[in-house]
Amino acid sequence: VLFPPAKPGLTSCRSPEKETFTCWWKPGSDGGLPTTHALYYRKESSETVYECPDYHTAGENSCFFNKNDTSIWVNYNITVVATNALGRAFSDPVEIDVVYIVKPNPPEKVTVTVMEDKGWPFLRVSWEPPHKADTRSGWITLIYELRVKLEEEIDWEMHLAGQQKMFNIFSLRSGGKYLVEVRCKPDHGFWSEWSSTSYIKVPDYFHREK
Amino acid sequence: VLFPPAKPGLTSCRSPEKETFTCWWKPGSDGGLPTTHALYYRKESSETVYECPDYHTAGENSCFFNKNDTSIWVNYNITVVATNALGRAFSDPVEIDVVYIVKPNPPEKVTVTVMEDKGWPFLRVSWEPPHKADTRSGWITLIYELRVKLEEEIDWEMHLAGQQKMFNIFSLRSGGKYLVEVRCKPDHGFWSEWSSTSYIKVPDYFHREK
Amino acid sequence: CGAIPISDLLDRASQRSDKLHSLSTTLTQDLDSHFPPIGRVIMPRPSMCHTSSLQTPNDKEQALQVSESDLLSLVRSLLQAWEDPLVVLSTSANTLPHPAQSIISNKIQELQEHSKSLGDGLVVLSGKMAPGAQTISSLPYFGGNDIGQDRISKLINFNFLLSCFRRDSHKIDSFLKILRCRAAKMLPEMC
Repeated sequence: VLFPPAKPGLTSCRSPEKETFTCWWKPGSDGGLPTTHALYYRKESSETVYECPDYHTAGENSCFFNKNDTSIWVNYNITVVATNALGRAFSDPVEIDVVYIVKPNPPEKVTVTVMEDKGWPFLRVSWEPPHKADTRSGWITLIYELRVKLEEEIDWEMHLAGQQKMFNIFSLRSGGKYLVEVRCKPDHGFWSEWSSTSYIKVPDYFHREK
Repeated sequence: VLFPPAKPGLTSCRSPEKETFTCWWKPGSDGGLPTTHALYYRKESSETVYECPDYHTAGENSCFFNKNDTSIWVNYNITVVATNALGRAFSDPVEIDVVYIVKPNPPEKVTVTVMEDKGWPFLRVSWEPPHKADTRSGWITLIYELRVKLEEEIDWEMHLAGQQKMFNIFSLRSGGKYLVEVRCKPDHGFWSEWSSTSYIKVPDYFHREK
Repeated sequence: CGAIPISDLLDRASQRSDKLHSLSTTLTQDLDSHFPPIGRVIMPRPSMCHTSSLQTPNDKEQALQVSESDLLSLVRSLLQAWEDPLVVLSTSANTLPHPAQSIISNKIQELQEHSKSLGDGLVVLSGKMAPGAQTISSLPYFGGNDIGQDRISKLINFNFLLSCFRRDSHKIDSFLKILRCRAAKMLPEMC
């Protein structure tokens, strides 16, 4: 039995640096017929409807808005339409403000060193913001989070680092091999992916009972 | 042997709040004779030469320009003249625009408290802008920087806090005694001096052995 | 569809204008590294800038008395006055006889992008603020595309044009930051 397509869903829109952004959608069932999808958008206080400028750059079921298509000055009202021989289906419209959908690139130059405090070793982790994020001007605030775990363990230990670009990890296992990753988030936005993993081996130290 | 005075030198001009400003000079040798100094200035696109309006408010070898004497986006061409019985000497002229010589006073009411997040202590540092700088109207936009260090250590950890007036410091040494100082800078000016030091002791928290 | 609040728009505009001015400052420093000493003497005075006829407040008291719409139209007038001269700076940057020529060229490119984006934002902003903000004073640039034949006059004219932009971008930045704090009355921690 053949049907018109089911309603597609706009799953997310993300911008790495407020200069471009991408939206993804999830098709509904295609009703057993060849189904095409198109994304349409309207800008705040304008009735003109535009079609997605680029369905390819960001891969399947996506629409990429480049620098010229991206404005931080107006809201975008976005809808996806699924069409097959028997009819069409509209997604719920999504309204986005590019400034509030930033998902930055991960922090860079993550460095981990073993330090010592009165005989007790601790890890000193430091990193840099993703190079595109101009945090020096004081306008963009990024907050960071670390996760640490022993190689053989499953669960990560999470640490919120606020705006710091360095963090000390105490209470280490003598001789343990640790994995460390860092991620970041603008105050109105989404967590980046985790940075690549940094590995560090804590030397065997003599358990001095206090 | 007596001489005319040596050339004085204008050492610096600074404004704490983009509303008034002060210039200082360093006298040359006085040639063994009583020597007086006078500061003269001319404003861009005007040939009228004025003398320093106030030699006293800012102390020795200084000239203070109050609100009525101070305009911005106008170049002041400033010279100091040393005079004694045998002659005169002119400093090299200095050209300034008050918007580029702003060096605020340090932040005030720096407060540090120990807080706790899921069993981990952290420091909450908060402060106020220097009262002279009018940030409320937007006339001055300040960004802040903190430095933190353990009492026994030499190196400070630097943290850029952007325009916020609060900063959290995580990953503290159990039982550590910390020193905290804050400074500020206008968007296009000079860093202030560091605030007075705030001291805080982090309680011993349980070193969980893994 | 819903609208971006004015306070958000002014925050973003201030961020752009802050960047615009910082860029013009680093460009000035790049240029100063190789500026002929004679240049300082024979460089035209700021009063020769094509925007100097525009009356702007020049202290805090005056600035804080200017209405929102007048502040915004000052900003728009200044920014628009730089559309053509920025093209002149951009084309002449490509052949500037200066060791840091390519860095300067890239930064001028960046300056143009930020300036265009800020211009777009001001169109949206003035549509939302008082109608007075629509008025723009015309400040034509008669300097033409050619900034001189020989090495010294090219450097001097380029530097002069940039010094005018630097001062005007500081005015734009200052007025937008005043507007931003006026709009942020309900968010005291912002200012």
